[in-house]
Amino acid sequence: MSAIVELLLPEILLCVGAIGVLFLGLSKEFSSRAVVWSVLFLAGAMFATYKLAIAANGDEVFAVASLHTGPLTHYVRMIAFAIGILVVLACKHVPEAEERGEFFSLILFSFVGLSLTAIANDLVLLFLALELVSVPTYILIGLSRRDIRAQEAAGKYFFLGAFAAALTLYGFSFIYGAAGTMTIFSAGTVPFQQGAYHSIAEWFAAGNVYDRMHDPLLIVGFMLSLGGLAFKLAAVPLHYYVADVYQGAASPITGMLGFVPKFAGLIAIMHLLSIVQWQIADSSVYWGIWIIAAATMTIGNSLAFMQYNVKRMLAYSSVAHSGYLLMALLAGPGASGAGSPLRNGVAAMLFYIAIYGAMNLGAFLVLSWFRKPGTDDSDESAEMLEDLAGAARRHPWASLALAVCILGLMGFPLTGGFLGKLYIFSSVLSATADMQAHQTSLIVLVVIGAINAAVGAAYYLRIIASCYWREPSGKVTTSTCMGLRVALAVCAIVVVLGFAWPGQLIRHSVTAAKEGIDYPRVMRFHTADSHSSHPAESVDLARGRR
Amino acid sequence: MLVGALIFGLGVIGFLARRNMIVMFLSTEIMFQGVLVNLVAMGLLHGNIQGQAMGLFVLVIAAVEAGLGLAIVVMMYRRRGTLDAESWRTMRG
Amino acid sequence: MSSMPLLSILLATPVFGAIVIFATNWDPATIRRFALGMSVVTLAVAVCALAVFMQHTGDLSSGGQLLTESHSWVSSDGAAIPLRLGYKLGLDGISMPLMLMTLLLTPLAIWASFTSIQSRHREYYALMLLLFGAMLGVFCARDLLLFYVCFEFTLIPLYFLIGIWGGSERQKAANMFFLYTLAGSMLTFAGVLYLGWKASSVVHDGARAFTFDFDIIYMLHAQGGLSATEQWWLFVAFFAGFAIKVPLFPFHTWLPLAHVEAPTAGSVILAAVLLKLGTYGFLRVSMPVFPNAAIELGPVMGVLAVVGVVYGALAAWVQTDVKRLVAYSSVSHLGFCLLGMFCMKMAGLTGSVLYMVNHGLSTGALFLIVGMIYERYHTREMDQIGGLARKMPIMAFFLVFFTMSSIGLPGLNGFVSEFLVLIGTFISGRTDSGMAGPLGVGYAIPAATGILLGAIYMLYMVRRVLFGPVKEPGHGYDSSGGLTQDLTRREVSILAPIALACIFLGVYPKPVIDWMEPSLSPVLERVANVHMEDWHRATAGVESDDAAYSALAVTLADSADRSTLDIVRRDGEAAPLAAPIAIHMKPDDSEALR
Amino acid sequence: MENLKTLAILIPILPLLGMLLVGAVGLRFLKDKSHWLVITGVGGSLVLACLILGDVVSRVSRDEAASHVANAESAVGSAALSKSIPIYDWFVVEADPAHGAMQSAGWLQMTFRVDQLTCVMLMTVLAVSFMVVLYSKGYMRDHHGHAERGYERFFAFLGLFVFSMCMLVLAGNFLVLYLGWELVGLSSYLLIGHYYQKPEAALAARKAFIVNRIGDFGFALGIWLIYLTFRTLDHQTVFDLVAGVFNYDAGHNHQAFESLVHTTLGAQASVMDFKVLVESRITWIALLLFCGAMGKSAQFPLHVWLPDAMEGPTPVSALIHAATMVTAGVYLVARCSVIFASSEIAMWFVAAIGAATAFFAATIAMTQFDMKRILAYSTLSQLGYMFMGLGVGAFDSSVFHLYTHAFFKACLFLGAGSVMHAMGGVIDIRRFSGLRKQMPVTHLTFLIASLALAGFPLLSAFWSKDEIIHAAFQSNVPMFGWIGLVTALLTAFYTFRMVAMAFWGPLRLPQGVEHAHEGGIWMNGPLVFLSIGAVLAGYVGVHFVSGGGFLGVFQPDGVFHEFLAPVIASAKGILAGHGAEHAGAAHAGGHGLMYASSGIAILGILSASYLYLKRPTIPWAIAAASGSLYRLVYNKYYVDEIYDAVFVQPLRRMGRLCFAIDRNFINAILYVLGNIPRAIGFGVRSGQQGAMQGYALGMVIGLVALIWIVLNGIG
Repeated sequence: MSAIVELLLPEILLCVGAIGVLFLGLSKEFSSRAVVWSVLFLAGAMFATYKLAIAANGDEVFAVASLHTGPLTHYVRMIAFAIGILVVLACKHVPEAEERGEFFSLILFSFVGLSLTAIANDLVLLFLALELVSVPTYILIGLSRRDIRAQEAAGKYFFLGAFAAALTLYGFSFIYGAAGTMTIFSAGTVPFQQGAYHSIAEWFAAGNVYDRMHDPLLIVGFMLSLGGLAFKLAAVPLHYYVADVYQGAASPITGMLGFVPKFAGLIAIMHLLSIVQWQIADSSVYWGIWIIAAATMTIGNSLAFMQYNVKRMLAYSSVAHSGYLLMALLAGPGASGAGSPLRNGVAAMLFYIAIYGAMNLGAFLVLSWFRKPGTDDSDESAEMLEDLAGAARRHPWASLALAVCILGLMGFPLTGGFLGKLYIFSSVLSATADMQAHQTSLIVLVVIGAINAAVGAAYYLRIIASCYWREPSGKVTTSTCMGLRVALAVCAIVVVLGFAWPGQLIRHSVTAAKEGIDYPRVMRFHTADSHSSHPAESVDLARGRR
Repeated sequence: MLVGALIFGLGVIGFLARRNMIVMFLSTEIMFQGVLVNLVAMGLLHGNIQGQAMGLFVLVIAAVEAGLGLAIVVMMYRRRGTLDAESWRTMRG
Repeated sequence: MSSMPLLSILLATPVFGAIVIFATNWDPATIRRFALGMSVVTLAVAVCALAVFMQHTGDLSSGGQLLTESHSWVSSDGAAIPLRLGYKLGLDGISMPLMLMTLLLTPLAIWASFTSIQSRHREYYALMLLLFGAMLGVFCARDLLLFYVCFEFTLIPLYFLIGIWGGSERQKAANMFFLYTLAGSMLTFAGVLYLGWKASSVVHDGARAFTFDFDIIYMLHAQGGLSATEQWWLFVAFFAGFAIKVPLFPFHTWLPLAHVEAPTAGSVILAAVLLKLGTYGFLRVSMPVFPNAAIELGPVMGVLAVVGVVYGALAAWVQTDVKRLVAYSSVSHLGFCLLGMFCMKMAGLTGSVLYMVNHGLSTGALFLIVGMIYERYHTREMDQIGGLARKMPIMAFFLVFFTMSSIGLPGLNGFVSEFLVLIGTFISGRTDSGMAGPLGVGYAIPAATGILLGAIYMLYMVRRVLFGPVKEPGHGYDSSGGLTQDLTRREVSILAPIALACIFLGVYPKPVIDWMEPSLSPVLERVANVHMEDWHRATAGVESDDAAYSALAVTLADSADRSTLDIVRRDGEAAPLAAPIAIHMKPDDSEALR
Repeated sequence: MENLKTLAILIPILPLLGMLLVGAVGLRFLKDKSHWLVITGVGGSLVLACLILGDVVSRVSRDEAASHVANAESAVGSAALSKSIPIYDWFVVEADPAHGAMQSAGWLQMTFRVDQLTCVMLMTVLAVSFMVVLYSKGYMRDHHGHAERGYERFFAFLGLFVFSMCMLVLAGNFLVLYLGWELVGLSSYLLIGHYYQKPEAALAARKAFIVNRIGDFGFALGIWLIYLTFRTLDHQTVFDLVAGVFNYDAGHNHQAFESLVHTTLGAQASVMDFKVLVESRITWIALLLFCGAMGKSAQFPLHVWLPDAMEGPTPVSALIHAATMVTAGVYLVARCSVIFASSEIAMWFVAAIGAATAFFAATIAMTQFDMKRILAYSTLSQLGYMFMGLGVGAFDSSVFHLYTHAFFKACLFLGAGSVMHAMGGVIDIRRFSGLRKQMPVTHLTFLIASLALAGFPLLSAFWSKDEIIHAAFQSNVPMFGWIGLVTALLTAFYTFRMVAMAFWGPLRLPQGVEHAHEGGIWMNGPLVFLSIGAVLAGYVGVHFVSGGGFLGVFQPDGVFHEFLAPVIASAKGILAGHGAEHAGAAHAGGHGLMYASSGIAILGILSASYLYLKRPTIPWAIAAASGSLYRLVYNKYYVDEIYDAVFVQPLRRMGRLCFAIDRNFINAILYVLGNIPRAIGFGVRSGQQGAMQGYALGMVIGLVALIWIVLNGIG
């Protein structure tokens, strides 16, 4: 039992924190300190993950059938909690006094969900985690602003979210139908009883790749769950909700919305793809993802091109970015498991999602930084392009931060975004070597990506331009919230750091990605003589307990 | 499996056709039931109980959804006075 | 080569200056002085870099690099193919003259903008210094990725320069400029990545690394890394990015717009340096790395360049706005520059590099003068101003001087480069010396009309502005900002150094050419090798029995040096004995020849 | 050899120094003293030119003495002359990539070359320039004697002009020749546009420069073609190669020639192929070079700029359009006599153009009333003469004619200048007459120069013009000779028409001018000197022989011709080779022609003066009668208008078309490209109606489509 607790320490800490904050919310005078507590708990969780990561130093640990940790999970948790702290800091001023407790606990729960998706080794847990991520967000949107649009956004998000959840679940059920077991991977070797496999990966590895891939159940299940997860990513067929929801919610929440479900969706898709050991090259699933990726990029950019409301514009730009991330996933880990994000799609995706999280959050935080007199007395965060007009004149530093984040989103050199795009494009290019059959389609994808980046530049430019050129309209004021200012500064710095000193982040993303590749290691397991005592002990535990 | 698929389909159509929010919510619940049936069927196929275990979890989640969904529907009703989904069209484009 | 990382300091000073200006909020006067000070400091650093460069010119031969520094910026040597993104700087014969031109023009441009810029000094001078740093970065980058990053980074400062301090419809011009160039360079970005990825297949001192280092990429060709079709596609990708930057004929529409709207200093820098990034890119990347494609597409480029020359000249002739006229003249001049580059002859290449420098000087000065007129009369329309020679004799002298330099009057710099380019194109078709380039007499003659047209539209402008009865728009000259009727001492001391440079380059360009030659010859050699192979393939087709002749050919290959090939080919038909022998050159032979 | 080089370098430098000093210093301090600087500069180089002449003459005579046995084979002395003196490496053209290192051959040096032809030209140019500079000190002052506006600027550009003319003449290779060629064009542009306030002056200056530029365009193409064939631009090597090619089959020992070929073209060039190549291209080279000459010396197609160039101040017209610049074309053809001689077609073409221009210009001159325009057309026709001479192979006599023409034409122009000065800027001969009494010195010098121009016997032009006509008769196209004679008649006629109308007859003055006063000493001095030159210059080309010869005393082909002989020896050889019988310029038995031409001259003079003095009405009657013909001639055959319509307007329309294409065509494409994403956006945006059902429907449709695609696998 102690192993499970050890593995789940960060999550447990966070849940306790969330509940604690909930109670804090009840009493008047304590509620103001809710933010401080939630930041504390998040930091604690980060520290726990760090300790776990050091202990595991890079190899696989299977605590119980449905849980596993490894470099990937550590990477995901670290990123999740870091962004979590930023979000919490930024949301200091959003909720009214009385709802503050619930607000922050929901945020914490959502981040717990996110880290659980990484750990999940079992379809059930995976689905639970996904739900845990999205359910709090429904409420958060409703709480974030008092005006009617927030309610409408929450409603829409809920209904469509539920719909998509049902879809994903339906897909999972089919996968279960095909494989016969819920657990994705297992360390065990001996099949439980004849015919039944320990995990889907084992089932997949058992048969030869071709007929496995063309097993009807698997394909339907795969596509359905892919569809459902695409909703989280806001990929094209399911991107409709994005604009309204992002516009409805308060800016910091939208920042979180832009990152948390997307990251969870991506991890889930990674799990699915690693089941089939990334062998999607010769199956039509490849084309499915290819179409989604291409369509998402193009339509996302085109729609964003049309907007004058900055939030809707950034919403559609997040759609476009999901397209880029999907493209990276399509490239897959690269046959030779290359050591650099330039060759390994998954590593590129992990690196880019981290940088994207910071950029997106930064952009939305700047929006919430500029206040304009809202309908009722309380001021509103800037939304339309005119609100930002001439902002640079009086708040040079804030508009500089906005410019940096926007340039990052655009993928301009000297920002992390450039490196991210560089890695994604080059990993797709190097993937052409692995999948000869799809050489032309991959190159076409890169060209589409390049053109989209250029189109993207057009509307991003409009934001910067309005900041720097238009005459200030006079009514723009800035919020006084300290937390927001710190979070904003951190985001901008992360974006610039992404370019100047990406070494560390790359190393982590590469190791995490490498772990993603070796998923189907049903064959490989930890023999008793593996070096450190601790993991051996946990392995016996896993074997023993079955 | 066929039955599960049928129920799921019914839920989807219900979601699309009806404008009343509560009915829409109900149809999502029906979709969940459809999935549940499918899961149990898959479990039978492989003869292990993991299908049903998953089914139980699904029930729990459906309940959570119900609680939350109704709360949101009530909120929207109180705000807008009608249950019609079409009325919520303020944001578009 | 050099102990002290001169080049990094050279790059760092302007950027540092920009940050300092942006951070502090001094009053405009101090900001101006500081900006000028920083640019002069950069010049000083460059001078000692030049000193070091001069000492080592000896080992410049065959494409050697000077003042190189390289530190790894990102390197994760995890799995099989380590990633090594290098930050490598170096100077050679080609980039040194261009560097010097930039270093001369930018301080002058900053100095010239003292009077023309009235608002938001802080951002203005910060952006100018940033632009300065980025330009220097492009010229001394030895790493393809660094080259590309700086190439892209020059866009932002100029976008803001045009956008904020520009003329009437500046936003449209700035947007068009930015997006047009960005769209082009996005394709180049794909090309860069593909090249970087291919470069990892180059075995360089044992290790194979995913890197963008120029030297390794140059080796790529030697090891036959790129197939002809790959080269062709890559050439097209880079062509997209560079052709838009150099306004090659079909892509040039953004230039007049950008120039008319840009502030004086902005358009000086835009004309003098930014246009050269494109041609420099062609020379540094497209030619050496994809020689097959360069030869194959030579005629196409030739046609585009010639059309550009004639088109630019004609369009310039009908302009009423002086700045737009000069802008179109740069379209025409850069057509020349590209023509020289693609005639694959030493004369042509030297001519085109010299052309870049000369055009920068003369057009830069012309823009400065137009700016000065604009500061006084606030109009650029030729029909509103006339007969200024009487009122502004000194300005008249400088305007005539630089017009003559840009027309290509002998004794001034324009002539030297124009003559070299045209003679290079002229003899490009000849095979007896080295190898035949793709362009021939057919390209030289229409291009030569360019000189003629050049004279026509330039003198048309000079006559309209300087001579004839005196015409001044309504209120006479506005003497705000201490501007006197004719050029103030400051303005004269801005134009004088450029004039001196023009004269020096015109009368005695030898030292500059000495630098260039050793760096250009490897480029030519690489193209020459390719040509040899094509030529064999052509003649090889003629051979009947392959085995017999190849034995004979091998012996011949070792003994013959390049020049006898012609004899063999020409006399081949006449003398019955010498069966049409083709000299079989295996790739390693070209190594021996180098 | 050494002092020759220093002298050669100093000659151009002195006027350049003068110009720079005036430019820098003149504006502030020297105000109206700046002319001294330029005078000293030009004077200094004149002295140096004399020194060089002396040196060259002594060198040639020494060879005669040393090798009087061999026939005129130039020994060490004058051979050294033909070598070009390298000054410094200018820039590189050819470096064979294979060898990497830069062979010196690839470098184009700035070289000078001093030989007989250069000395003659230097003397002419510098002498006339000196006179003009002195004259313009007086001329450029307004009524009450102090300097006009832009006085120092005028002298600075004069200095520049002399410098560029010297560079042109001293050039050792085609590149430096081209340098001088363009600089002369520039200085003429600046000088013509001196009175830049007047719009016509600015237009004329621009026209001059552009027409010159057209000529230079042809000239440049010629140079590149030369480089393409010979891979060197050095005069001497090119001439030796051409001579070698055309004498090759003449059985000479051609070791020297082959070694030369190998040195220039590299060891591997096969001589046979080179010969074929040169023969095919020589005509093209000659024609292109001649195109440059036409541009500069204003021959038929490109002559339009010369009459308009009269807008410039008169000393400028005198200097540039009489003596020096226009003769550059003649000098070029004379210098490259070898190239021209070796292609029949080119020779014929040169002669034809020369003759046509001579006749055509003479007819126009007859109908003009502006004194300077008449002189301009007379220059045109005299130049036509010179080119006709060159065309028929009489190189030395045409240079001789150039030499003599410089003196009397400059004198005529300066005379016209002083008349203009006196008449307060009026130059139309219909508005004044009878200045004989008021301006005796001007009248006298003007009369002498006109007599020389008309070809009055014993005066300088008579000898040179006669030699050309004689050579024309000898050449295989006698028709040139007849044209020459007729033009001589016309020349005599219009010259004295002008003199009669301006100087003789009753005294009439234009309004606002009380009396015509003579120019100061500064103006009359040069006039007198030039008129003396006009008389005596001829005798250089004649040697006295007792018995026989014209008037029993004179024999053509004098000292001047021997002096030039070595320069054009090879050309003469080739011509002889081609079977053209006219070897020498003139020889015994040509006296009949001399008598005939002097008769014609006198006839022309008498008829003009008679018509215009006694019966001024008759010319008007003839003019009225000839009606349309007169109008055609009077309007200069509408050449300007034709050019404008044929060249200028279409180009401008094309320019506008290009700009139009630029503005809307290409920008339109960009606009469309830019808006594609917007279009897609519109399409998709329709799906965003905000209702949940709509979204859900969209999602379901999307998903179903996706699964359907994946299932039946389009991959």
